[in-house]
Amino acid sequence: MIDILLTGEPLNINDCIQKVLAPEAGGIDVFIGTVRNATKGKQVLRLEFEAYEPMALSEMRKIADKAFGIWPLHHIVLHHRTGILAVGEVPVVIAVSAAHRAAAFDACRYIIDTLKETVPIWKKEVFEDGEVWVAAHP
Amino acid sequence: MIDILLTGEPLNINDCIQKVLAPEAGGIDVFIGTVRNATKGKQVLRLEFEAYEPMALSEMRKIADKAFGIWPLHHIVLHHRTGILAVGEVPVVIAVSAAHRAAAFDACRYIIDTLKETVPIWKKEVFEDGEVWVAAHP
Amino acid sequence: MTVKVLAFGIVRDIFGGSSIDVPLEPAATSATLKANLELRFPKLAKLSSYMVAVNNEYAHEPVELHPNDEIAIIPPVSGG
Amino acid sequence: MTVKVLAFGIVRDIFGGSSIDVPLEPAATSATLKANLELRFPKLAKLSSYMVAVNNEYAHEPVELHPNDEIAIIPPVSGG
Repeated sequence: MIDILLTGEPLNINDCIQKVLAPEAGGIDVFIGTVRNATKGKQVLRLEFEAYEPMALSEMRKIADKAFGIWPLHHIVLHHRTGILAVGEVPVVIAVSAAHRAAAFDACRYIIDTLKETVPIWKKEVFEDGEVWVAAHP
Repeated sequence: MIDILLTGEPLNINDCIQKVLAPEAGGIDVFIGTVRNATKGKQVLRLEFEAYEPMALSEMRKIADKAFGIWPLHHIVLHHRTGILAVGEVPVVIAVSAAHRAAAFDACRYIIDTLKETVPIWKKEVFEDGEVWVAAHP
Repeated sequence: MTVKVLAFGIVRDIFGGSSIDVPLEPAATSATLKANLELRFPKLAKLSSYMVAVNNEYAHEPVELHPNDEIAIIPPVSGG
Repeated sequence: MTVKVLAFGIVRDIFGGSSIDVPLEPAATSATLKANLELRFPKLAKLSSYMVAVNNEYAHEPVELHPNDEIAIIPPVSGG
């Protein structure tokens, strides 16, 4: 099962985990991204996430499909949030269940690594004295 | 912060996650072990976990200390359950927070891999027609 | 022909809006579009990188554009 | 001297209880204990492996035993 979500509402971590539970699964790996209070030593006030929604959903699904093609998995949940997030809030939750833990770990890591490379979602870091679109400039 | 627990009560996954959240952390990796319904194609009715408690706690702490020595981490929660567990129940939860995700993934995987090698906890698989201590025989 | 080009993230700031109309010769490609946009918005060429997406797919190679295509400029992504 | 040896998992089944008393010569080591136990419980030698723990530490090398040590036989672990 693949469950993809892009939402302006807070993500429900527990719900993501419940969705990947399966009697055939022995291992679940969950990655939770959280908004850090600082970047390169500078205090972050908040993050603003923006997505090109139809394409982001399509790219998220491609990643999950690809993971299913590589590893023997049971379920993948991939939820990403948009909008304004305060420090400590959760922009992304990825939960993967598999019969054996190695596949769950490898797939979960592949999904977050690939998401950060290909999914059209952007974050702007907002500081006391300005703001910057992350990764936009060399 | 290191939080180690060995308990006969059901593990609280959400509680484990809440404990590792930190404003300085950007990535959390969580491993959840679950009781599978089958092993080598044979239906499992339940698992029975037994621990040599003082030594298990000591070895669990050693693993967490070692992980803190290897990776830049914020918090580690390592909870393991004992007693009789039905299919779908959770024998182990490991949650690790770090500023960057690679450290969280690497440490979480190291902790479960090492736990399975060194921590004196044993499981007995109970089938329709018998039971077996896992890994006891070649 | 004229194509509508969607903008996100820093490209929205560069374009000064969430989309712009771009007049192009018939059978123009995503590569022509990039050249055209970089002339009009020199800041675009200063990004770490950017991609054209056509109908929700990255144009890794130049693809021919049509007036009804959904075209978007994708600056370096930073989700997660 | 006599030492008390704790048993877990399959070793509890082999010993027929959660601990046994083992008479040993003074200054006996964990290696002596293993040899002694394998004579008394041949099934012990048939395990994939097993370790002696003394005062909650694995005896990776033979260590001298004392009457008040907490000694345990650790069959292959299978937690997680």
